[in-house]
Amino acid sequence: MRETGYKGILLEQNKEPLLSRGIRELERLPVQEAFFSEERPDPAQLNASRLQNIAYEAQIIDESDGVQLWKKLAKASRDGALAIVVDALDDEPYISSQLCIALWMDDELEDAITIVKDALGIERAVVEIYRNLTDIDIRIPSKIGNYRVRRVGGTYPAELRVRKNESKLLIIGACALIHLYRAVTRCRIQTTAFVSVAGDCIANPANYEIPLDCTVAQVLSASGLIAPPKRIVTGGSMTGIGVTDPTSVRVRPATRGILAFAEQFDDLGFSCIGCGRCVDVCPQGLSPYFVHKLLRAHRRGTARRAAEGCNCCGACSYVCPAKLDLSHRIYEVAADGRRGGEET
Amino acid sequence: MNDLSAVFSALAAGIILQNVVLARAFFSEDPNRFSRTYRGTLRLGLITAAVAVLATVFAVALRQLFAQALLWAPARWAAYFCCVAVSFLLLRPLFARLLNGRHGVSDKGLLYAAFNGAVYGIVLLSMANYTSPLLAIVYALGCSIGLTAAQLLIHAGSERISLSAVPRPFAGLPILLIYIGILSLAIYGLVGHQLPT
Amino acid sequence: MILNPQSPPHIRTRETNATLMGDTIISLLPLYAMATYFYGGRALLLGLTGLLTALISDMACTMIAGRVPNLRDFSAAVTGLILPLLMPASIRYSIVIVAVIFAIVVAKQPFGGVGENIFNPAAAGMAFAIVCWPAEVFTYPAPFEKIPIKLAADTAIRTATSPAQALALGGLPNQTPLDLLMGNVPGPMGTTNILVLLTCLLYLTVRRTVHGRATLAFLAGGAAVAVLFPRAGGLAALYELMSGMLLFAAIYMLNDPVTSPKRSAPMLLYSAMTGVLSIMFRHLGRYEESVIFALLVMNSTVWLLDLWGERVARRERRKAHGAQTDPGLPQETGVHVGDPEE
Amino acid sequence: MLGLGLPFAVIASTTLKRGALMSALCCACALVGFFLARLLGRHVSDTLRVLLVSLGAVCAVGGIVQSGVFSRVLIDGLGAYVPLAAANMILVSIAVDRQEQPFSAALRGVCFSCIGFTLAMCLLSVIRELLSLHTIWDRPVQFSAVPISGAALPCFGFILLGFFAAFGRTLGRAHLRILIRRTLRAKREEKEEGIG
Repeated sequence: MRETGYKGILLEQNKEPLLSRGIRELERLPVQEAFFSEERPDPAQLNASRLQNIAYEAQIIDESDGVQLWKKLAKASRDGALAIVVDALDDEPYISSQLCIALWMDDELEDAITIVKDALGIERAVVEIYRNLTDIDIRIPSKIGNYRVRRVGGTYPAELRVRKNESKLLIIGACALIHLYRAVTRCRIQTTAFVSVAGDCIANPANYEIPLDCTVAQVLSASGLIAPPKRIVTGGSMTGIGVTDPTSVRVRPATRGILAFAEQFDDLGFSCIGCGRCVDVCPQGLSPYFVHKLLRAHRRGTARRAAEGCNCCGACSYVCPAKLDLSHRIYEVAADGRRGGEET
Repeated sequence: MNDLSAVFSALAAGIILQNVVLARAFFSEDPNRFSRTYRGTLRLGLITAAVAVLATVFAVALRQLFAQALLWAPARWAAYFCCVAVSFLLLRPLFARLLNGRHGVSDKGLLYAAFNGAVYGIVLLSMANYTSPLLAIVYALGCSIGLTAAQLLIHAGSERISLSAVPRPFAGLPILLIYIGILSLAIYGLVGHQLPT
Repeated sequence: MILNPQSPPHIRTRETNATLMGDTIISLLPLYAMATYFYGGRALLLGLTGLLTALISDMACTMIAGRVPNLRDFSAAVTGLILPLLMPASIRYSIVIVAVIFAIVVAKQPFGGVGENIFNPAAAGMAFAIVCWPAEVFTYPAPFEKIPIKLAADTAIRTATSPAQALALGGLPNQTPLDLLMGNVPGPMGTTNILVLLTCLLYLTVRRTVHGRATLAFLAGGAAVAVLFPRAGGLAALYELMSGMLLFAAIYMLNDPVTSPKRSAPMLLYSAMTGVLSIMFRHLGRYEESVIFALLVMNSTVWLLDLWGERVARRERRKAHGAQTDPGLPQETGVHVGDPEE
Repeated sequence: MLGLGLPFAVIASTTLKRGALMSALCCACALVGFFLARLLGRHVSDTLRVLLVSLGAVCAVGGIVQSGVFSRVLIDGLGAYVPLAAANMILVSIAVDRQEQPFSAALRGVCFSCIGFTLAMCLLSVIRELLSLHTIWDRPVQFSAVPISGAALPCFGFILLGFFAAFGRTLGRAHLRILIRRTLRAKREEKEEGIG
């Protein structure tokens, strides 16, 4: 019997109200356009270095991993990437800005892929979209223009499972591609981010194009609140960062979502009963139960070894019936172990 | 066939009954102090077994030789004890080479583990329960195997206990006693024999 | 507006410990209904006794330990409800009370309370009751015998031989397998209704409170022994599996989340071994029922099984993505939790 | 509360009589072993000393049994546990581990260990006898509850001993806390006086 098979969890996606409309702008937060140059390049004449230059000038940052796009392009042309993978996975609930682009801005996305493909001389390109059983009613096209859409099914987290050898792939987020398209066709600098604004406090949940550097509080009030939020999150619902002061946190190029929930997690005073669900779901085949026990007994050394390989997907905390804060602590220990490993 | 089954039943009785039921397995307040790894515990168990079996062999020989002697009855306990001591001294160099310093087993730990009441008890019981020399030795072997198994279980238990939030008055020895108590209750119920006292 | 800091994930399942335990309690209710149907109101009263004793003693122990009792924690209630179901309906109340107190005060709380106990509390309490009062615990009233609420010294209760007793005596039970399926046989008051038990198992499996495969492995292990060494011809194996508290224990006590291994392979091994031991010592042991003791013995090996599971998983993990792991650590040290270097 | 973890004594002491006998034997062995260890002094190696001390204790037990101080029936009832009371590591460690101390202090230590052990054993065996047989020192006692026959089993002895040890520890800690508080208060008063 395999103990480390890929497991993960099936999550309710909650993407529906966001995906039924396209990307919109908030009236109270108008988009200010800015341009880095007057002369527009001819998309057909681009080569790799010119494209990198444009990406650099337009200050585009890839939202899927927070890396500057020109660096990724440079690396791909240096390594001779075999294929372009357009990241429109959106495997976390609520977050759907990439998917929304793939569904509603498919012409621009297609042109953007063509531009990158021609400029870098890469043969193949594929768009990856995640879907699972809970949102069957979302219609995902089998092709975007000429490019194949690869549907990734199964459980959360999907990203790990589909990316086996990253070194020969050029993975670009869908939002970054749109920004690149705008930069190439209109010399526009990235001044916005595509953000999913959702949660049960939001009056109009949708994917918005939001100017960079506005605060989370501005975004929330502009999109309308129906209840005072108890928890605000920037980023994904599974891996995002909890916001303590919404007036000081600003929208960044890599911000994927702003979520506001009315419900507060109470400490129910439960202790671990060893149900083993965290072990059942861990995609890395770890035993969060074991690590938790070790950590509580202050055996950090052994815990470090037992936690190696944690990627902080949050699945264990999600399923835990005792509502323990597992993933955070385990990731901390695992990161600690990695640092220790590098030093020796 | 009958002899064979007698041998096996002696072995089984030795393994199960005399050890965990009587919790012969823990002979000091802290089994953990002898060895802190499973491999070390296993090795110590094997050493104990070797000493016990060898001592039983000596004891059987002594009994065969002197059973008719006048002073045998009062002196037999001391004689059996000498058997244990002699076999321990004989086997000691071997053990010292086998695990000296490794697995966290100290010289004193070796002494306490391989030469103790448990081994002496095995010899005494196999002498008391079986008149046939072969059966007595097989019984001692069974006892030693059971002892090793029990030591492993208790090591596992104490490790598991050390990872859980035991209330402070119970931490350490008391909770281990309760653990052993419930374990011996379970094995007693499983086997369900009348206890020899 | 300043909010409390939260660490990810920001969504959680609705299920809590209370849901898990609540599911178990819900699935125990039909068993009480059947017991009441067969033996009258005394069955319910016994259950109530167990429940109250468990709650009170658990709360008292928690308070003595200096913690605040958690009212959402139903685990003591589960223990208190399971124990009376394992006993005959004619049992004295004092035995139930002593067994429950033993379960909570000895087997659960000294180890640290909820989630820390090594032995299943209900099994420990039952084991204690069996060892102390084997005659009372193994004397079963005949079904549909209406037992008075308060037992007087001269109350005569029609007793009958349970299938497990018949098997222990070397014969076949004089009930048909259909009787056993319907629960129309003498026995512990909650454990005879095989059909109801199977329905409860289905419910709990669907709610993912128990692993159905563990129960199946248990039954497979037991069946293997029963078929290989039948005590009495033909249908004996079937009777073995359907008699006594075997199935009940396989559902409610084997799957106790606290005291069972966490990974699937150790879990299956644990279940199968418990099955083998419980049938084997029905043959060899003194008591007609040994599943309780087999379970307790196997409970003590759970930590070893868990360590073994971790070791296997770790090896597989390293094989799967060898590049990510750091080479500085020897493989062997992963297992020994009590390493001196700590 | 030293020497609580003595499995043989726990198993054997199911009634008060047996408990008393076991503790008497153990105490005698500990004293004999102690004097023997003192006598041997530094002349022999550690291992040999342990062996010789145990052997001496076994001989002592044999002598006591032969001398007929205790009733034959009781001794036979205890069976193999009688010599085991002499040859176990706890008694040996009580006897041997006080080599460094001066003689009188060491003797006092050994005596206190013996008294503590005897008390614990007697308490344990009284409770077990009362619960299992409803008797104390073989005399029946009126006791309304049901007899718990399991109390005579070794497992119950261990569990009871575990609770004893926990209780003893709690008492000890409470005592310590009171001592500390008293000392602190005394110090504070001293300081205040000094200031005044």
